[in-house]
Amino acid sequence: MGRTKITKVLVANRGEIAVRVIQGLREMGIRAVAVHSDVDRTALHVMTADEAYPIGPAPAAESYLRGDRLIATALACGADAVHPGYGFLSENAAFARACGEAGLIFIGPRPETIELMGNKLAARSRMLASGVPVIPGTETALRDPAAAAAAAREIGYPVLLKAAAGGGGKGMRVVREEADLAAALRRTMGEAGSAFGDDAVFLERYVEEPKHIEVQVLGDGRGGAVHLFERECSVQRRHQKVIEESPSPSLTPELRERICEAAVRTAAAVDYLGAGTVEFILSPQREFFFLEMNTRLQVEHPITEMVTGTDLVRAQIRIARGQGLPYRQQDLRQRGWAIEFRIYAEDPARNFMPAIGRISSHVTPTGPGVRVDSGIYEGFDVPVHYDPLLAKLVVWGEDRAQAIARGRRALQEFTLHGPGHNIPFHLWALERPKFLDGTYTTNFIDERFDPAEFQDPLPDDDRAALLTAAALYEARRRELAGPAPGNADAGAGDGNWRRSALRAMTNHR
Amino acid sequence: MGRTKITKVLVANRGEIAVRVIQGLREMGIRAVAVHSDVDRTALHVMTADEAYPIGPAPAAESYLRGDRLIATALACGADAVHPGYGFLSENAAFARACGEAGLIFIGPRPETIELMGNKLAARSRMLASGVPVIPGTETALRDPAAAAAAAREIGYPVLLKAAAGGGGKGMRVVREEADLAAALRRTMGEAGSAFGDDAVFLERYVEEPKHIEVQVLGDGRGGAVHLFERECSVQRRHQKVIEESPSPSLTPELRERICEAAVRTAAAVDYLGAGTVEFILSPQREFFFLEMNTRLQVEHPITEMVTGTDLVRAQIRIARGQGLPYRQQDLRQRGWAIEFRIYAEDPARNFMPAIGRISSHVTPTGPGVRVDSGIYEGFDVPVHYDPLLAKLVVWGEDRAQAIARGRRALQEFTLHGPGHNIPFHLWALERPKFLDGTYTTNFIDERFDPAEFQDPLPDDDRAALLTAAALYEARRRELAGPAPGNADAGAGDGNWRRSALRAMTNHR
Amino acid sequence: MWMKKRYVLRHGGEQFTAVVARDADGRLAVQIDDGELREVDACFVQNGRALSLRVDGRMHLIDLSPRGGRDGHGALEATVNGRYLELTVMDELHALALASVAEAAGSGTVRAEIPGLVVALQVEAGRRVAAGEPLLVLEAMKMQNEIAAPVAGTVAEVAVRVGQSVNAGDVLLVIEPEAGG
Amino acid sequence: MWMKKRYVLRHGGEQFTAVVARDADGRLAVQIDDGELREVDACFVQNGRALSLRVDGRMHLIDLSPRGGRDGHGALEATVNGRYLELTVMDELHALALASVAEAAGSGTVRAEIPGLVVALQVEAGRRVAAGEPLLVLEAMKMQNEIAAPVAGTVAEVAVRVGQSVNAGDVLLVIEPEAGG
Repeated sequence: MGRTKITKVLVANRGEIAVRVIQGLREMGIRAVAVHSDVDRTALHVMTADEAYPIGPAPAAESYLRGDRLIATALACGADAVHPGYGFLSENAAFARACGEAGLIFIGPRPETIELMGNKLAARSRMLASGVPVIPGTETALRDPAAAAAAAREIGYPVLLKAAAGGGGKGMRVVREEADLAAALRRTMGEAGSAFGDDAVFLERYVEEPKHIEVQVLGDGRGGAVHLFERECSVQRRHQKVIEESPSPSLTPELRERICEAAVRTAAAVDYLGAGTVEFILSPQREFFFLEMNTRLQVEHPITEMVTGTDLVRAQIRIARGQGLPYRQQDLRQRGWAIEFRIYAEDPARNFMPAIGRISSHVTPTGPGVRVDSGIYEGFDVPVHYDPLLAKLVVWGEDRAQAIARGRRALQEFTLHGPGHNIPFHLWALERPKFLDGTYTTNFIDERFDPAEFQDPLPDDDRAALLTAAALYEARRRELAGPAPGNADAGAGDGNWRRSALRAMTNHR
Repeated sequence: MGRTKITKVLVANRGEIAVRVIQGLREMGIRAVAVHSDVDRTALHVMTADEAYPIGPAPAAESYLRGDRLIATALACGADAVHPGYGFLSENAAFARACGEAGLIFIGPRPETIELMGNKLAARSRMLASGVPVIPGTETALRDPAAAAAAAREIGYPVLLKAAAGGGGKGMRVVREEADLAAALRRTMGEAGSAFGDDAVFLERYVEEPKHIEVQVLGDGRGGAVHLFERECSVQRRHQKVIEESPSPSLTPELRERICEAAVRTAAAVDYLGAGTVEFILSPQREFFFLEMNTRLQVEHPITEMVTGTDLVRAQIRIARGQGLPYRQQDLRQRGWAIEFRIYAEDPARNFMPAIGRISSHVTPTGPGVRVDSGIYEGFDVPVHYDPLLAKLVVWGEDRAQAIARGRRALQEFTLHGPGHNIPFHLWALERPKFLDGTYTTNFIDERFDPAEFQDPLPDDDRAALLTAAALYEARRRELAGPAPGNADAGAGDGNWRRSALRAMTNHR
Repeated sequence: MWMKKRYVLRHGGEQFTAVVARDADGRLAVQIDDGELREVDACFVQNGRALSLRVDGRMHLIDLSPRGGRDGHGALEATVNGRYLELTVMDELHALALASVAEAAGSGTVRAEIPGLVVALQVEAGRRVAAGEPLLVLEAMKMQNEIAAPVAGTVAEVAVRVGQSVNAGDVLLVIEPEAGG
Repeated sequence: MWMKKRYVLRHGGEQFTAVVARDADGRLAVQIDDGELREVDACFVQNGRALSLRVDGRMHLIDLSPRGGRDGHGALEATVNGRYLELTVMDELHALALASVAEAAGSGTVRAEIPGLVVALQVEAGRRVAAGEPLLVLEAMKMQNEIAAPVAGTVAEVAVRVGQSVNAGDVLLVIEPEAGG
């Protein structure tokens, strides 16, 4: 494979990952081109890029999923490569192929690899053949309720329904008894169809109390591959990851070596090219099973970067240029501990209902061991049309205890007003014994999360401070606004409040 | 040394370092107590602390340098230790002693060590005796111009005038010929007297084209010591560091080993307790000379933390608790490259004149490898009374080239309006061949900095964008303000501008 | 001589009163419920968006913003020493006026909390529903959100159809609450 | 039909004019100096404190704030694609009015640029000074700053004494400029 020039890259994504990729490109002296839907004209990734072009209306299907427009835009502006980020078209083999046919480098694996891994069933067979342990499940796609019921009976309940084209935790559902199967199948197929354009689903054994362990790999496309150790992503809700950490508190050195070796074998088996993640389920008995391979950058890649001292976006670009693997396995080491907290626009007190709105206050944490990957800024309107991930807070510590303490400190320093968000959830999680001792499983939130407990009353002095502050805030607001014309309470005494002590309090000297 | 409980610490400092220490304390579950002068009631370190107490009027001599008030405050609030930060009383032996006598742990070395190292002449003799190379210079303090002239003649010009009680680059002056000596002596003594309360100065050989290399050490107080490798701090102005990096681009592995070994010998020779820094001058001939030992945390400690994966504030607390050294030498490794950019309130275009004012816009960089240690926030009034250091931008990269590229990217993402600042200087420095190839010396700014070159005209398209934006900004500002009563240009046509397209542009959807 | 003004605050299902007082010298004091009137050391910071409060030496940082959307009247978001929560504050007269309006409004009106797309309707007008029973599915941000009945009663009106986009605050359907439900 | 308004901008020692035009549909166009009138794709962001501008696909982010202190009239700070600089902008009438005032003012008035303490005076009234000659030393932020003569001339007035604190903008001394100096 010869070396290829990459001087301008179109980033076919939005939000924090587009910003992250653009930052990486700028650091490499590569021009970054953003694309945006009509509602994203003022999104952070657009403002951060060197160039930006509109690609259609708000719905993703008419913009970020329009491969034809993305390719036309890339060609028109003279880009020589496309970075797909995660989600959207990142695991769409047809798009990757179309890029190649248009003379654009698709920064990711070959289309055949995406196709293979995108087809969960084909991937299973290939892994079985390569000696990687896989979980018992259906070998073919399902659309028919009766066939599904038969398959589920054979595997044994509980079973997991998964969109064949899914990924990133989207399009999965646990079914515990046959009575629920048909409805679950219908809904999963519906979501799969609207999210991935393919409604095929399949079934597999559902491991109770599982842990989700994944391994970051890099492949040179010729059978050479290295791993960058594991991430544990067992804090999930609706199969969507919420908190990830690296290393995993669940692996012994021996188990780590075996699971990382299995990941390298997976990548090598398919001549993997670029960055990918091999996901495993770890059972309470410490069996691990291949779950799937994500053929793209993961949301949680920063924890690997912090622990191994690497840069995965740079590694992707270098590999895409044909420069081969940037790291040798023997040079890669884990140092310290990193945790990622995904900041979602969703309200944990209202069953994690998605939230939108203008970011009215945004103070991000600072200091040692703190990284913020963000797709928002003060004044930005969070749109309803896309993933509710606003930002990621990533902390690093010398050990797990320090990483947790630092996470708590940083979360407390984080002020985010406007849309509701899940920072309170993260602070809650960091007080749970199951999280603190590292024995949590993917059932953690479902089993442990109790909105009542979560809404512990404030300590008395915090409450007194809140009430005092709110009353002073309202007093000052009214004073600054002045008595409105015709306002009933704009009486004689009220005028005395204007330009008074409350105004003088501002940055009092 | 038995273990000592530390549950509440008074931080006898302000600004970014007080915030950094408070963050570290919070992460360790230790209550953090801030102190503040009257103008600092709304400073970030006060808002970040668990408790805060006033200690006097704005001038440091009446507040942050009032050891008696600091100790009384610590005792009154039940603190069991005092962290001095850097500057102020951090290298004041009398204060350290008074803390001990009041039953407070002073988080730093023993008073005798501070005294020894604070007296540059005594430190020289001790280092000579320990076999650490020192620079030729006077063995006694000087106050008399005639005696100074005689000493300078013996050493040979150029000579360096240094405040005996100085440190951190304060109170130093190069004198190149005898005619300038008397005036320089008078001014240096004046500054020394007002800054350190002691006007004694001494003279030493001035090494031309020197590099400033320093080594971070930790000592257990019983002769045990480790080093955390070097930092290069040769980008200085008026002997004040501006950019620091670790590792140093000037050291070979062999030289690194020798210089780090000399630093450990320095610390061991004085039974050093806690965190300290041994500063060396490196000549173009690769000779190195002991310069001084700073018996406290350095401004630039974060680059060491990022490269070695350590936490120096936590190490200080652990050692102060009597837990011994937290690291073994063989576990300490350098990984990647870190650079610190000090963000000063000073205007490089106006000969680095100090600047003050309210922070009107403050957007800090994000993403991989970026750390911001800050003492400011949007809306904060930077006071005139203290050091102009507002914040520190610290970047880490896999190698020096990436750290530099990342620094450039992060500096460009940094928006800071209000007081003038030196971010433009940093961007300028990152384009200089002398900086890029690592051959810069402490003369870098004096020799290379040309305000004219620095104010390169904007590229045409940037300038057109600026002018367009400024005109639109002014148009919108006038529109939002509305025609003022009696304003001459509030003519008939003007009203049409109100509530027009310009207003509609805001976060356009 | 203190000049006083009284505010009504609601947080966590409870209601409180706060009296803000100032004297001729501009000193401020606050009284919560029937506690004592205490002088406060409070500074607005961050351009008025946060308050730094000192009580007996202890520091509190409270970030405050008006809550967006239709419920913005007196509704605030706050981050209190790192903890995010919501509350409402209004002066006493205003609170009294609002209370009478609230009494008149029915609690069976189901509104969209966020903009989204109606992808399924599970009830029709005239149907009796139990509290918590699913009414419809709203797709927003690629998630399907089941909207449940807030009260038991009879569906009086279905205001949307499948495939319809709705905005935050739009009425989805109305339930006539059951007597004693 | 475009409605137009003209602005005068100063940056880096040069002066420019910008015409901002809008049509009945609210479209905006800008003309710099004698360039062509071009429609712009511009959005205010960050609560109006920055402008995101697109020109031929290229993105520009320009943060703008009014510059503080006494020179705030029309003076802006800007960060243009990461580069920090200063400029002034005002509408044309205003710029004309200011220009006539500026002509009347002498250039020999030396003011304190920041608050500080006068620690040394090196000249007295009546003394002739060369441009660049040190006049006095102002201590601020623990640094001693030498203030030099902006023009050659004769010291007409020394307005401060050693030990005096001064505020930004205070007159320190006045130099009667030399003819042709």
